[in-house]
Amino acid sequence: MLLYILRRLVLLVPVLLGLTLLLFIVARILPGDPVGLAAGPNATPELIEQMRRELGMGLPLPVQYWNYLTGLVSGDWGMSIFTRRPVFADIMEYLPATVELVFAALFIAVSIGIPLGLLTAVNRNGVLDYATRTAALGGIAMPRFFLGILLQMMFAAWLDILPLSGRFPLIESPPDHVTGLYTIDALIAGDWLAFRIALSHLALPAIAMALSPLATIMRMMRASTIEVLQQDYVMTERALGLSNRLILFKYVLKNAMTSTLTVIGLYVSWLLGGTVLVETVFDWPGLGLYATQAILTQDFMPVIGVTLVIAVIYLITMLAVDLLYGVFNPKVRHA
Amino acid sequence: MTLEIQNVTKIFPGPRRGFFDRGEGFTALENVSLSVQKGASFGLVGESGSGKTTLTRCILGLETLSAGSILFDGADIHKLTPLQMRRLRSRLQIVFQDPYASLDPRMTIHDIVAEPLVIHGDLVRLDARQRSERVLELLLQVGLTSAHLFRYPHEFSGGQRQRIGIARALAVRPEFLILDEPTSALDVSVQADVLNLLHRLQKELGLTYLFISHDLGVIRYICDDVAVIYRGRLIEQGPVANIFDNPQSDYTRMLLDAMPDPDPDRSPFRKAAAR
Amino acid sequence: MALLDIKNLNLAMTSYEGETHILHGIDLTIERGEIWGMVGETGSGKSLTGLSVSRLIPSPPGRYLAGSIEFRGKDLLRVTDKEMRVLRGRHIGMIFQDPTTNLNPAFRIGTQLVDVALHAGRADPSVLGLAAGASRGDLRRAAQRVAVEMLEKVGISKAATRINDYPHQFSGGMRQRVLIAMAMIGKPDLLIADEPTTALDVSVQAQILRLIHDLVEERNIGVLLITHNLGVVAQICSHVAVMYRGRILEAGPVGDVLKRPGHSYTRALLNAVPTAYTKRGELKGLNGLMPETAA
Amino acid sequence: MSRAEQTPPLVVPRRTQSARLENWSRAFYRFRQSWLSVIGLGIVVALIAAALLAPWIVPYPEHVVGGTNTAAKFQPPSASAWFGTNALGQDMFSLVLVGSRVSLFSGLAVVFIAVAVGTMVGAVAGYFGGWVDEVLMRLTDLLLTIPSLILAMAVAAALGTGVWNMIIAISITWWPAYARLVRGEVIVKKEEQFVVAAHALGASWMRILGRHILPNIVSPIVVKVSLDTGFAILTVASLGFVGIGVKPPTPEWGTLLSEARRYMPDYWWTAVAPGSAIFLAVLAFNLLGDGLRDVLDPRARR
Repeated sequence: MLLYILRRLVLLVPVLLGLTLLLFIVARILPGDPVGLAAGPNATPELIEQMRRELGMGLPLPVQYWNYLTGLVSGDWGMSIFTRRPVFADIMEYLPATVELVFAALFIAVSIGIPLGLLTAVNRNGVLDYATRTAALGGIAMPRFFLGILLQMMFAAWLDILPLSGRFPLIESPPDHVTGLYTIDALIAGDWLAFRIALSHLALPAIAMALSPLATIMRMMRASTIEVLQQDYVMTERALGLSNRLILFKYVLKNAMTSTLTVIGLYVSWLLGGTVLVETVFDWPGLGLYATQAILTQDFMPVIGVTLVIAVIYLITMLAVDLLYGVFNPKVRHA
Repeated sequence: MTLEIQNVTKIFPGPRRGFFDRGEGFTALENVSLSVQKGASFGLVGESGSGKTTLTRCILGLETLSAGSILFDGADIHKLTPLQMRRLRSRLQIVFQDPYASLDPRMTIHDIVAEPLVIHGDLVRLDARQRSERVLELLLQVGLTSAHLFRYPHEFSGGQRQRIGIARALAVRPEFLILDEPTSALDVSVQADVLNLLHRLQKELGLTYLFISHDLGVIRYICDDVAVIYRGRLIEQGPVANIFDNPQSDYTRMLLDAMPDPDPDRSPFRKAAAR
Repeated sequence: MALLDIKNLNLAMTSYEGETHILHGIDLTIERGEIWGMVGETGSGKSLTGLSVSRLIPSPPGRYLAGSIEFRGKDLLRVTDKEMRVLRGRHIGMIFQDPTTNLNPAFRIGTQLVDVALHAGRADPSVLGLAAGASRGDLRRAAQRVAVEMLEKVGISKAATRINDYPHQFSGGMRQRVLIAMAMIGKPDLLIADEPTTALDVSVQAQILRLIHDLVEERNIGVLLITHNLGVVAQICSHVAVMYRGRILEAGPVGDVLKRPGHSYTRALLNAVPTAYTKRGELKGLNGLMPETAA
Repeated sequence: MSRAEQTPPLVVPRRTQSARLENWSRAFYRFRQSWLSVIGLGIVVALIAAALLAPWIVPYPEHVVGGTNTAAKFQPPSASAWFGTNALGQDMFSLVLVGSRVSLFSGLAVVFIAVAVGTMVGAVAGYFGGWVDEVLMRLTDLLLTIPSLILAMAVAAALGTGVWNMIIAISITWWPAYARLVRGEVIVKKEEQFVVAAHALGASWMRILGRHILPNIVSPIVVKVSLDTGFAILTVASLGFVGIGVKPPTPEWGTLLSEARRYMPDYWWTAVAPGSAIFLAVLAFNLLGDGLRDVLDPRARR
C-alpha cells in the first residue's frame, strides 16, 4: 500500500515536468508585453530593457526554462511584476484562504448531495424526486458568479444577516496561525467568536461554489444507486430476506459510491478553477483573486505558479480518489 | 489440405509494472498443431479459458503468434501482404457466438449482408443492383425472406440473427468457415434448426468448417474430426467416433461423463433420487 | 399439506405495449424430497414462476390476475411484506444463474453469508443452534461459526480463511458454491434454483449438480429447478414440468415424462437435443410444430 | 454460381424508409415524454431565433453600439424598458438581446472546434493504441490537470480581446475532454463483436472507424455537445465577467453582469437581466442534453 503510494508520487514527477514545460512554452510563446505593461506608459525603452534583463528574459529559452526549473525546486518561483514580491511568498499567503473555501464547498456538496441522491433513487418518481431533480437542473445551470451576487443581495443587503464580502473584518484580529484556515484555527484556539466570524464570512462564497457540484453529485449518486439497485446481487440479497435498510445503506451504498467518487475528484479541479470567479465576487483574498489580477496585467510568473499549485492539489486529490476507490471496490485494491 | 496450424504458441504479456517491468505473461496457447482437410468439419472442443477463442483470433490474423505458424492453402497467413490478407479474408469467413453483438445495430440487414461484397468489391465486381440480388439470394438460402431485407438487427430473434450472420459469412463465397460457438446462445430447438442449416449448406456449397464449441453433443452431431483443447494445449485429436467412443485422456473422459444426457436412466444420481 | 402448492397462477406484466398475460394458470405441487425440474425455452415464463414463489416480481409492472401460491398452507400472494421477508432466506432459499453477478463485489463473502445467517437466526435461533432469546452477540458469533461450516459443506477448502476473501478472488464454480451456501445457510424448506449451472462449464456443472443433489438428500427439502437443459433435468430431477408460453404442457415423474412423453412439444424438445446416438440430419427443430398460441 | 441459375429471377423489394422512420418517431416520442426536455428545446430554439433576429427586433439599436441616454439612467423595469436601464441610461433589454449573439455564437463555436479536434485525436488514439495513444493521451492528461478556466483566461488575456481569441482560448482547454470520451468509447467499441466481424471480413481501418465505430458512438458525443454548449456559454460569460473577452461597446452577458456589480443592490435589475439570461441559456441546453440522453443513451434510460 505504502509502496503503491510512493510509486504513484514518483510518477507525478514527469507529469509535473511536462506541466511546467507546457506552461512555460505557453507563457513565452503567447504575444503580450508584460514588462511594458508593468513599467507603465511613461517608461523609457532603456528602463524596459533593464527590467527585462533583471527578470532574465533576454536569455535563450532553454536556459530560461532551466533557470526556472532550478528556481522552482529551491522555492524561487520568480517575481510578480505586479505585486513586486516573490511569487512563492504570495502563493503561500493566499493558498490557505482558497483551500478553506474549496473544501468548505466540497464538504457542503458531498454531505448534502450523497444522501439526497440515495434518497431520491429509492423514492424514484416520487414528489421529492421530481422536485430535487428539477432543482438540480437549475443548480447546475446557475453561474457561480451570478449566484454569488444573488446571495449577496439576499443575505447581506436585504436581510443583513451575513457579511457582504471579505474573509475576516480588518478591525478584528484573526485567530493564531496554525493551518491558515481561519475556521480550523479558531477551533484549535477555542475562540468561538472568531469561529463564528470566520464561518459567517465563509458561508456565502462556499454556498455559491457548492451548488453546482452538489446538484451534479446528487444526480450522479441517484443514477448510480438506481443502477446498483438493478444489479443481480441486490436481487439475491432481497431473495434471501435481507431488510431493505440493510441492503440500501450497506450493500448498495458502497457500490454506488464508486462512480460518484470519480465525479467528486473531478470537482476539486473545477472548484479550484472557479475560485477566480467566486473570489472576485466576494473579495476573498485567495489564489483566484491573485491569479485574476495577474492575468489581467499579463504577469505570467504568478499565473504559472498558481496553475502549478492547483495542478498539484488536483493530482494529489486524484491519487486520494484512487486510493479511496480501492476501499469501495476491492477488485482494484492495490497490493 | 486447407488449414494447417503448426506448433502455435501464444503468450500474452503480463501487466505493466512501472516503465520497463512487466508481470509474468499468460500462455494462452502452447504448441498447438492441427490440420483441417478440405470439405471436412473439424470440431474444436474446450471449456472456458481453454484458448479456443485465442486460436480463432490467431487464425483470423487478429493476434500475432509467439511461435509457430498458421498455413492456409500452404501460405503462412502471418507473412502475407495486406492485399494478400484481404484476398485470404474473402476465402475464410467466420460466424460468431453472440448473435446479439456481432451485427452492427445501426445497419439494415441488407447493408450487413452486403458489406463483404462492398469490401471485396474488387473481387466480386457487382453493381448495387446485383449486390442487392445477391443479398436476397443469400437470405433465402439461410431461410429468411425478402421482407427482412431492410429491417434492423434488433427486430430479429437470436436464431434469425445467427442466420443473418451466416448469410454475411457466405456472401463472398468463401471456402472455409470458422464457426465460433454459433449455437451456444440459442434455445435447443433453434439450435437444431441452425445446425441442420449449417449441415445443408456444407453439402450444397462444399464448405470446410472449423467448428468451435463446448458442447460435445453438438460437435458429435456436426463434425468428422475433433480436437480437445484444455488450458492452451491439445489433449487429443482424431475422428469423432474414435474420440467419443474410446477417449484416451482422462480429461476427455471426464468431459464425456459430465455431459448431461436427457435419458434419465443414464443419470449418476438416478437411483438415489427416484425413491 | 404440500410444501408448495401453486394453483391456477395467472400473471400479467405491463410494458410499453400495454399489459400482457404471461402465465396462464400454472398448477404445481412440490413435496419435501422432490426435485422438480421446470423446463422451457426462452420466454416460456419459467423464471417468472420461480420469482413469483419468492414474490420478487415488483408490482407494477407485475399483476396477479388469479391463483394462489401456498407455502406450507399459507398463501404467499397474501402475506405481508414483513412475513414474506422472514420466509425468504429462512424458509425459501434462492440461487440464480450467473455466479459472477449475484455476489456483491464490494463485500467479503463472509459478510454476505453472515448477514443472511443473522437474518435467518433472528427469525429462528435454532438455525444457528441457539435457543430462543439468544443475545445479539451470541447470534453474531454463531452466525460466523455457521458461515464457516456452511462454506466447508459446499466444498470450499480452508473455509475459515477464505471467508475473508472477496468474490473476485473465487472462480465461477466456487462462486456458485458460495451462493448455494448463502441460499442454504438459513436451513430452508424449499430451494428455488434458476438456471444454476447455465453459466458454468460442463465439468463444473456436474460438480454443482452433485452438490445440490447431496444437500437436498441430506436435508430432505423440496427443490424447484428452473432450466432449459433437458440433460440437467434428466440427471438430477425427480419430477419435471414442461413449460411453453406461460402454460405447463405436461408434468410428472422424470421417468414418465422424458421416457414416454405425452405431449408433442416434449417429444420435439427431446428430438432437438443432439446426443451420442443422433445421426447427422436427424435433429428436428420446432418449425411448424407448435401452433402460435395467442398471447 | 450454379444455385443462382436454378432459382427464378430475384425480385429485390424497394428499400423502404419505414424502419428508419419508425426509429425516429419512437425516439421523438421518448423525447416528448419528458416535458422538461421539450421546454429546453423550446428555449434553445427561441434563443437562437432571438440571436439571429436581434438586429431587426432590438428596441434601442443606438444603445448597443455605445449610445447613451444619461437622463434616463437607472430606470427600473417598465413598459418602455422591460429590463430597466443601466448607469448610462442604456436599455438593458436591448443589451441583453444583442448580447445573446456573442454568447451563443462563441458557445457553439467552442464546442464545434472542441468536438472536431477531440474526436479526431480520440479516435486515432483509441483505434491505434500503442505509442500514438501514449503520446496523445499524456498530452490530454496534462491539459486536463490545468484548471481550464484559468488556462482559458490566461490564453485569452495574452491573445488580447476579440471574440475569436476568446473562442480559441476556450477551445484549447475543451478538446481534451472530447478526446478522452471518444478514445474510451472507441476502445470499447473496438472489442465489440460486430467490429471484430468487420475486421474479419477484411474491412480497412478507415471503413471500420468511419462506418462501424464512429456511427455507434455518436450518441454520447451528441449528448455531451448539448450539455457542453450550455457550459461553453457559461465560460464565455465567466471570461467576460472577470474582464477578459469582447471589447466594451459590444454587449456581452458576462461583461454586463460585471459592470452591474458596482450598482448592487439598489439597481438590482442591471444584474438580474444578464445573469438570468446566462442561467436560462445554460439551463435550456442542459434540459435539451438531458432529454437527448434519455433518447440516445440506452444505459441512462430508465
